[in-house]
Amino acid sequence: MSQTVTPTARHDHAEGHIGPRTYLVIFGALLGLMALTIVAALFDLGAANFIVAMGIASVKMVLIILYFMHVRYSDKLTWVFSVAAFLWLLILVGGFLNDYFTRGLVAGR
Amino acid sequence: MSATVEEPRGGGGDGEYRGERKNYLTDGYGILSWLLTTDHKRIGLLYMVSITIFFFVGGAAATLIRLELMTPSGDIVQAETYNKLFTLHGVAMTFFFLIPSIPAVFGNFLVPLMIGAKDLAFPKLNLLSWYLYTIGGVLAVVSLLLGGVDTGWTFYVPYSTMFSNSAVIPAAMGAFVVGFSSILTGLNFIVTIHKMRAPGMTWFRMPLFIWAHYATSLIMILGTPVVSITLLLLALERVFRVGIFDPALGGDPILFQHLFWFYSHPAVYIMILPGMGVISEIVTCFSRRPVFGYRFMAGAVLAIAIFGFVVWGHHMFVSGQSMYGGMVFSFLSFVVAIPSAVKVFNWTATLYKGSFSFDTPMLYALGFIGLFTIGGLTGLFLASLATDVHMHDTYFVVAHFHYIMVGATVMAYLGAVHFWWPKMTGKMYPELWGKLSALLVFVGFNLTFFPQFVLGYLGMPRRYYQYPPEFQVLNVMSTAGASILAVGYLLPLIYLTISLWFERDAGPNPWDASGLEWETTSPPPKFNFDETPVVTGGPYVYPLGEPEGQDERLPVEPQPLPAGRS
Amino acid sequence: MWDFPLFPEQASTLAGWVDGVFFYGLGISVFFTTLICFLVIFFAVKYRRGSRADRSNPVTHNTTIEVLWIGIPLMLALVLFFASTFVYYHLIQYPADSSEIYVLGKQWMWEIQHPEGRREINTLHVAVGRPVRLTMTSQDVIHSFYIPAFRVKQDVVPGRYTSMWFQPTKPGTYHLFCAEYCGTLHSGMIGKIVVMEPAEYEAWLQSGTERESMAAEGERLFRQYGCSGCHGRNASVRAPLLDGVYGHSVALSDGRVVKADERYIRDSILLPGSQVVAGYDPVMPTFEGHINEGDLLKIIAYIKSIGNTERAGR
Amino acid sequence: MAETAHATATAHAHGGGHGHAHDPNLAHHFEDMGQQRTSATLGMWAFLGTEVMFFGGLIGSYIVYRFTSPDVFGAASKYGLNVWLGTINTVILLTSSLFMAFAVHAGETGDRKAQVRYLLLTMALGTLFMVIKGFEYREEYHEHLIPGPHFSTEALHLPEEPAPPTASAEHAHESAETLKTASFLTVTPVQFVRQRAQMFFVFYFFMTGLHLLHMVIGLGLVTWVLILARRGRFTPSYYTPLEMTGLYWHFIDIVWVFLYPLLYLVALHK
Repeated sequence: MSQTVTPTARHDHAEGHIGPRTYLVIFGALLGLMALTIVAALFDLGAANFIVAMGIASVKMVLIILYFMHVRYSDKLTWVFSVAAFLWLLILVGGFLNDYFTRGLVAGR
Repeated sequence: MSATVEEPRGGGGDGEYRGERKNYLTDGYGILSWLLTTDHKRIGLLYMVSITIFFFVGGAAATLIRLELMTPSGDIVQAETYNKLFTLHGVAMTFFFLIPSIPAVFGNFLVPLMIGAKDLAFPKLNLLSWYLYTIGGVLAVVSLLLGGVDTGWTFYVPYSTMFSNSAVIPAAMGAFVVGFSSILTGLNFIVTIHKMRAPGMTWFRMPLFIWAHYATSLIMILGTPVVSITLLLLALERVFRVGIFDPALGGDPILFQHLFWFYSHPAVYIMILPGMGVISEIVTCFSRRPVFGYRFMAGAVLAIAIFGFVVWGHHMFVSGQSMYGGMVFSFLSFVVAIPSAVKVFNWTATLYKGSFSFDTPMLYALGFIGLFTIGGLTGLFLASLATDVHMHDTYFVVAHFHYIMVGATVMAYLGAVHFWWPKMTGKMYPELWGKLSALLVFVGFNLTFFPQFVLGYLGMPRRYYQYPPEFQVLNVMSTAGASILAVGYLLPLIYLTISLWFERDAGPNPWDASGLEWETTSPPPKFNFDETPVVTGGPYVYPLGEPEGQDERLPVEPQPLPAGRS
Repeated sequence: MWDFPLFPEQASTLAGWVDGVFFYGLGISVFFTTLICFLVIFFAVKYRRGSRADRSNPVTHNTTIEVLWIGIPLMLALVLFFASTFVYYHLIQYPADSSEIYVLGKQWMWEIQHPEGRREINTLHVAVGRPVRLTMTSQDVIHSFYIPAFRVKQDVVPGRYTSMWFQPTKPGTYHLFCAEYCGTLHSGMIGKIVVMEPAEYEAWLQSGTERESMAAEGERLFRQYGCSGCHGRNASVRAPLLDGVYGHSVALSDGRVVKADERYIRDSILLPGSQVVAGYDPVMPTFEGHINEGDLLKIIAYIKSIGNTERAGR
Repeated sequence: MAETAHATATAHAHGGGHGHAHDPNLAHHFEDMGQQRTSATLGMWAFLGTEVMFFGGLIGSYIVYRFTSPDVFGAASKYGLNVWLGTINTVILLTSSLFMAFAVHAGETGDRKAQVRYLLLTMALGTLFMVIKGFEYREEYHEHLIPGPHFSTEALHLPEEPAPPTASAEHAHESAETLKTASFLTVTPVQFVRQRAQMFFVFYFFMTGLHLLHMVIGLGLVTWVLILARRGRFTPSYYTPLEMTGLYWHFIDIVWVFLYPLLYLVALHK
């Protein structure tokens, strides 16, 4: 854990600096991924459509978090907190689908 | 806590006040100094006053309910009034007393003190949290004045959206707003505990009180938003008759239960975890021994917080949830029971080879351990599928969660009030009265709620205004217990208020307890410590046994223990 | 003096199993509670301040004992889990030969319909030794059909069918409660389950003279709502005859061929425009909102009952 | 709203630094600027965690209903929503995120004029996003797609009677799913389809409405930070309010990144 007693941590992502050029590269990637998700939606993959769309959206999210939100070079704590909420979202959705997908399997239950 | 805090140099500190140093109570006068304070200690006291009001509002409703249930047929109130009473009891107690009780009062007051910080990370947010609590409280009172809400504190759809013609919206919005107050409190604690610990205080040198509040804050910020969106959807559906829950609109009422219990089960861990933190402090202090298995206790607290999020389905075994869904939730519910068991065993092991003095806080703590064990073990029946089919929505469930919430959390809260009263007010409480109230609460509680276990297995459903005559004897016993319990709760209100004026002054450390909060004066100065303390050892420095955190490899040379510590 | 019960009756095949799981759990609880309370009191007395007990080298952490008191409770808990889930599985799986009874929960009463036509309010007569399966739905809010003596309970959710089953083993009268809060008279929504000998039960079923079977009652409603005006044998309006329709395939005007099952009849009553029989014009008015749930079931039962007469062409 | 107060309170935490504080922006209860900044960042991330769970409840419910009536949601999305406007909005929001990143970068380097320029650009794009959203809502209003008494489904070419399982293989698995759920319900499949179509629009208006509300709060924050930037309050050692507003803005963008495929791309292939 970051020790508060050490001298003021100079800008904590001094070692890896994100310049405007990186932002443009990431921006391009985001637009590309958006195009990809539209193209992917044109094919009828059944239930997989949803998984592919969410996968691409998650990649876009990770890019935004890492580079636009400077988590790439910040301390471990920020990593944990930026990931934790999305894990809890999976718990929520997992619990729902665990009930809804197995509803019809046993008559009347 | 062995910490090097030199005696404050003469007049160097803040100005003198009537011959003794100014403290947070005397550092500003007038109503505005209280209503606009950003001092975490004052906000703690503001919360104490507000939740005590709601405790007695809920308590009054409970008294009326117990009186009504003395007779099989409804005699004192009509059916819908009874429904409004148990809903008021539920909403007032869970949202407005149990969830904020220990975190908002003692967490606010003690977290900065115990980790050697001057204040919480976001003081203004802390004040906003109290104002949000007050606004939520006003909304709840408005719903009471508009005729009360009769949906039960769970607001189940479609009754709450389409069929109840009581003041559901103000109550739901009150719970919505008070949810944000709890989010802000959790946010403050997490950042403070991570970033503002005193030099030398590594994670394994923090008191378990801080671990408990850290775990509680995790639940607060990850669970509460889900109930906020659920209450918003409920209000949308009730007002605009358009929504996603009501079957007449193609929705599924069981989805509301999923969303509601996703928060409300972790919420019961919000209610119990801070109590566990308090008990670890009290038990170690009064048995003069460090806690047994510190790291397992800290790990158990986090395990409860995290596992608490995957078990909510055990509230819905008979609600139409699929069989396989039920089995998964049942298995996970058994796993979440284990950390609580570990904590109880560790507290009991802490008592081994201790040296006890049975002051009021210790009586409350020992009561907590006994009653929490019964509460926890009866939870096993409700986590197992076959028995839950029989016992769901009966008085067995009522007895189970009252053993945890009233038997454990309220006793821990009262223990904390007595334990830190000298630190907060600088005054001692009358010991004899304290012991009497602890005894009354213990006896009254057991007489009230143990018969309800038997009633539950007999099949008496909850929220019943009338019941078959053969259940009457057990209900009369329960009401008798409730009257003793009521006296047990009124006593502390009286003698603690009186103690503010007529009791003797308590020194900085009346219990000779170990902890940073006991290193400063009581009541503490505005910024807690004159010099930020440097922590050199483990959390529970007591004569009988050597605390675990002592062998930390930090290169800080061991400080000689300040003289005079027994 | 001791006139109040402390333990519920066991009146169904699975009640004993559920009580078995309960007693196993009770055993664990009593053991651990007495262990903890005894230790707390024993330590409190032995090590009270000033007592000359031996307090040399007190231990503050011991990983092996920690692992022990994580493992053992976990084992005990898992045994309880498997036992309980095994019993739960049997609580859910209804035997094939169980007789079916319809239950309609509505605000503050239970409407129970036997397929043989008997209808009851807040009481359910069943024969001892015969498995019974309840198919339940609610007309307004969530209720919960709960019979403590049989250890069974199932929420009755509006908008869908839920079901439960039991097999009574002891004749007698048992409590029926509504266990899910459903409004003002939630505590009034109670009733009786009367378990009778099979012979007695058959007599009771037939004795309901004025209670003709569901189909007969359906026929009365068939005339009352004016269906016979068009679908009757000597009707003036040109509409499809319903004799011998149920169970057979029907050609629709848009070329599709569908089987005339319960759903088809129900849709034809509530939304006739959506499936018009080939060769007829869509003149039938919708009955949505005019016929309640109970009557609809009876009319369907009636059309089912005339389904097996030979097709009278029109 | 709590969010505004939160971010402003974090930024106002600097209060009057008295006594030993050397930097005027250091709050009294923090040891040094590093601690204050990391505390503010952690506080913001924890707050964004609550926002994720806030939207999460909604998205979880939407996913449940989408899987239990896939073809109805597919038709409602394909015929009810305008995919092009949705796509343009996504591009706008991604670009505004880019400009916000430049603004925060300008904050790091202390380039005051660049901060003001990029913040203005971000606000402009944010407002444009809301204007386009307004047009979409107007379009849906005219097609009577707003849930309520006037909701009508003829614009949606809904599968009138979900083809029974024997229907063509292409739709078999989806309509079977709907039928399985419908057969559970005591409501007729026809009613069920109409109700679920209306529910799609309940989700659509609630989710995009909530997103717009957060957008308005975000624009409010950007305006406030713009005023501070114009007064030159941000130095390379203290630009926390700007960074917090940036984090919040990027979060709003992430929410839209998920809403766009969830709502607009449900059944583009149909």
